[in-house]
Amino acid sequence: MNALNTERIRRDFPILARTMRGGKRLVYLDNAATTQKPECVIEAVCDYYRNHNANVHRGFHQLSEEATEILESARARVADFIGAGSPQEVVFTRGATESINLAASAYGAAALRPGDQILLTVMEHHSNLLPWQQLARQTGAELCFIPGREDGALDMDAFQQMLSPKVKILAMTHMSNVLGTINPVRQCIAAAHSAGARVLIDAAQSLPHFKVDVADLDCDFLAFSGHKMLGPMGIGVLYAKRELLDRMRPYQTGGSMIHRVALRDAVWADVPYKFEAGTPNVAGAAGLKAAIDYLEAAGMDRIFQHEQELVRYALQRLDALSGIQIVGRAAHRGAVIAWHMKNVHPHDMAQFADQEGIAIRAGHHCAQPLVVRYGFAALSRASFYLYNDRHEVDALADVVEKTARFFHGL
Amino acid sequence: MNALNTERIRRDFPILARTMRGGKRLVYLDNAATTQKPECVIEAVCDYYRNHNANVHRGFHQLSEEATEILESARARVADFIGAGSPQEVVFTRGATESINLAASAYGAAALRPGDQILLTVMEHHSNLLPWQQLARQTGAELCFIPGREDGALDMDAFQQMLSPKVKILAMTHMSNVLGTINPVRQCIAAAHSAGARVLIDAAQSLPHFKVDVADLDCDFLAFSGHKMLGPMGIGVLYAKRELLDRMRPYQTGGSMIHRVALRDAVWADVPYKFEAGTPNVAGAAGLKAAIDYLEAAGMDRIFQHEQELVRYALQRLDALSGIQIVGRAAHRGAVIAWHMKNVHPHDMAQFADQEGIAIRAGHHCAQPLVVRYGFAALSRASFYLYNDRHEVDALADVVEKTARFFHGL
Amino acid sequence: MAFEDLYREVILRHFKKPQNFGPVSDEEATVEDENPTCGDHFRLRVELQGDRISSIRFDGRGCAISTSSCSMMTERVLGKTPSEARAMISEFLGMVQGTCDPSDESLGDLAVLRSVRDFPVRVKCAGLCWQALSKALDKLSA
Amino acid sequence: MAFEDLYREVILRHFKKPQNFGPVSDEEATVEDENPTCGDHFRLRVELQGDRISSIRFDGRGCAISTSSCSMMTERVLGKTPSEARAMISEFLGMVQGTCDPSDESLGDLAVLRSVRDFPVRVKCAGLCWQALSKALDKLSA
Ligand SMILES: Cc1ncc(COP(=O)(O)O)c(C=O)c1O
Ligand SMILES: Cc1ncc(COP(=O)(O)O)c(C=O)c1O
Repeated sequence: MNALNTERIRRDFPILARTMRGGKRLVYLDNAATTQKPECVIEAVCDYYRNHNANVHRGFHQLSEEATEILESARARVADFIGAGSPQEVVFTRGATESINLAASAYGAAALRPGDQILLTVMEHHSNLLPWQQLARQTGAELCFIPGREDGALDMDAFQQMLSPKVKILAMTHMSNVLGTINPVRQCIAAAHSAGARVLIDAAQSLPHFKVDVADLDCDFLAFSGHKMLGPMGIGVLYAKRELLDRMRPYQTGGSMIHRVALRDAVWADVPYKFEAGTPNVAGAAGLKAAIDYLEAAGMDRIFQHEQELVRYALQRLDALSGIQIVGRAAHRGAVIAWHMKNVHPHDMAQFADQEGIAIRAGHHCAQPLVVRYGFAALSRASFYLYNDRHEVDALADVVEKTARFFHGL
Repeated sequence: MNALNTERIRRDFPILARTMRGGKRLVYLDNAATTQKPECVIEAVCDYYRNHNANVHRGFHQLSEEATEILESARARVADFIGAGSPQEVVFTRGATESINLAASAYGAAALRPGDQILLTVMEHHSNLLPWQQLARQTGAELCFIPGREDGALDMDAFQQMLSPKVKILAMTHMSNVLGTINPVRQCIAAAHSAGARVLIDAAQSLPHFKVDVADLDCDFLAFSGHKMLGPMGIGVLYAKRELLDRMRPYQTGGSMIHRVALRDAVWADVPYKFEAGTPNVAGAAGLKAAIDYLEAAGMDRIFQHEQELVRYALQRLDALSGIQIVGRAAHRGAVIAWHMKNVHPHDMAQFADQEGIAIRAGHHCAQPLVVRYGFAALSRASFYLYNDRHEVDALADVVEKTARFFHGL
Repeated sequence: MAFEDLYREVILRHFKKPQNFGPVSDEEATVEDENPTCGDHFRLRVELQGDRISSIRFDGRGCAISTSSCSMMTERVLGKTPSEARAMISEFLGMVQGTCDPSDESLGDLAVLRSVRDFPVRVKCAGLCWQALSKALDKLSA
Repeated sequence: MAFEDLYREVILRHFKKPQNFGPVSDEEATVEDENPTCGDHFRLRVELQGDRISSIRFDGRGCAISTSSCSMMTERVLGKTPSEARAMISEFLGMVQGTCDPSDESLGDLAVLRSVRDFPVRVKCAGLCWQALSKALDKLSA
């Protein structure tokens, strides 16, 4: 497998040519928050609005036909990309957060009884935590949390212990957006299934970075966001097994998701439309399709390989700095690194980085319980993608060192 | 007030230059479904992705600052455009459908007791009907429907009769997407308030076409979609009075809408963020702001005037055809016309129009109970906007006549 | 031109004067179905005698495409066995969806609906009654 | 350069060695507040004697900006009346939000935080303790 040509890839992303405050070149290392967009994705959105824009379905005119074809071919492309059995298993949402809310509400509410358990991990993003807190409150189910080990890996022994017929839902992240840990979801899913539980995988941080195949994983639900995988904002996906979708009640209601409506009742449309109330974001779907095309052309395996090399190099550079503590040391990990530098608050770290044109993130990263679990209120985080290179890792390490010197020297 | 320069306006919309099947010029008369986008809106979306894209809030780097500024200035622009007291009363959603679902769920669920009444009209879009059906089922409240008169106006006498202290919510469309009727919402709101009810106005079809001011109307909630007012897909708004938003529970939960999170509970953020879980559609907000700028530059009063002239002319041309029945004859109306032509099914009507490059819609227009109420299963519909002109009305009338002749001559 | 094909004389004739068309009450209906894109509504009444479709009648009207498709269908399947009818259903649906290309001989008049495949939204119109027939046969054989 | 202003010596001195800083238990705290963007957490204990702030102490640490702002604030409001302190709060918040421009004399050391206004996200950091003080005064006067 030949390596990714990062130099050529960078040219596809207009924003990477931007000059930041003080004339600095942009070094974008906030990819876990959102990724930049290649020109082909921006162009797909524009082309949709310039040439094909219309409301989908029910329209007999040519533009409506074209818009419908764009939406449905994007759905088929997503299905193919994630290995779904059929496009009907792909529900378009606004993003991972909405996907998880949909699953928790439309599946969870009917599936849980008081005393049942919902199993999560301590490393969940708020978006895969709060909807289950709400659901637990609503149904009387109990929340249980698979603990993390000191190195940031999941405690699989504890997980095995926690499985029981009481567990009805396991909802877990495929990859932590703070620790970088890639969880052994395949194994977890199999174990949860044996215990009789359904499994939702939060793939917001995994699917953009390596091949994820729902048939191989055998997960029941999978949630992710377009904007974290080179796609536009405002589009995301909930994958679910057909048999579950068929059984689930609708989530939001309104136009497009019905078969027949009377004043006092209605018959729902078939899946996936039953879950897509209102005018869909066709431009977003067009952009997501272009993003998938781009990712596959680059090669998911090559992207993962590239990021593995970057993260190894970044860890090596950062580890060489005194006073630094990397939070998250799991062996199987993606290209997200969180750290704490002695005597330097992450806000100040991010501000110093920004001064050099380097975009990193500071705070609890929407995973407050996790950050607290590892003994902090806030951490600094750098996260990489296919367009990042070793020079950028160097720039990061340099600014971390410079900032540390500044504050240590006080 | 000088008239709209339609010719110049048309040049701002790239899609209007498109050639359709058979070499025909596009005549886009499906504006009630979705509107076309001027270049400045497309450009605002592109510019966001090419130059400023980042995740908002919590970000200390320059791109994140810029993206936050773009999102929040769009919010302020919307607040200003609709006359809201503060940007905090503007909640970004995916569209009108989600806005109404949000209000029904986050406000309605706590406000209703068994036996309470929810008042709607017979002319609601499914998106302002089904969420209330769901809510009624969930709370034991009763749905009541203000009837329509033969001419398509609301039966205001019946409305007055229906008001009682039992009515807790009035949810009604400002303008019918089928009949074109513009409802006297100001009067209805005042009457409903006197009876102690809260009022949601579905402004999806009104706000794009004439000035709507929430302070003047004194509505409690107002819902609309960006894509029906020249803006991008995947962005919409729920306006609500601050005191209501403060009291309401969140709708979706996840990242961005919290103040503090622990494993088993959470403290919500202030409004409007409490209602905006997950990564927002910043590009969509940027586009919506550009759309508002464009609309205000054209002049909402001028737009309304222009559409009034078009619809008068269109009614005059269509009325001259034999066998036609216009459904919706209210005196106060917008530029939406639905009709039935004797012996011609609306599907065939739309297909014949499409053959001439004319985009109209056929079906129940997501208002099935309304269409049934007026005695039909399906209707044809043409809907106009600021870029339409009299030539297009002529083209429409010609194809309606031609189609009628074709089927009558059989 | 596909459009002209769509409104060829034979289609229009069936639209204007549908065959085997007449009131089917709620009780008589073997199935009812509707096109959710527009609310068009069909009732179909099918009877078997021995292993043949001995009577078929429909009620409700749609557009030229759905009405003529139904009219032609009733003519075509009358007197056929359920399994022959099923073969016709999949042949017809395959033709309008563009997934197969049956010969004109095997289709008879119905071949005129081939051009529907160029108009994705109309595929539903043309296929509606065939799907209803399929459900009716399921019901009768249950 | 705004950035250099942001990390001027006086700020760093207060960050390194905050004034009126020391443990405040849950029971002692007049208010606690936190910065939801990062989870930074402050506890503030304020006491009045007569109509003067006779004692003020804070606990919890944030970034250089929030810590130094709090440290300077405690120095500044000690011995002042609640209404004097309130005037300072609105003056300071106005300055960092860029809505007013108080003179350097009236601000003293705090004037160094003026450049925060060029960094929107840091406005929250700088203002956190002042908002907490405002709540504390409300509480004490209630
Ligand atoms: C692991 C994880 N899950 C869920 C989300 C939520 O995604 P979004 O904000 O796009 O809905 C994120 C990103 O913010 C994430 O990192
Ligand atoms: C009156 C009315 N309300 C609500 C909607 C729903 O809007 P959206 O599909 O953008 O959510 C529409 C348009 O489809 C409408 O015409």
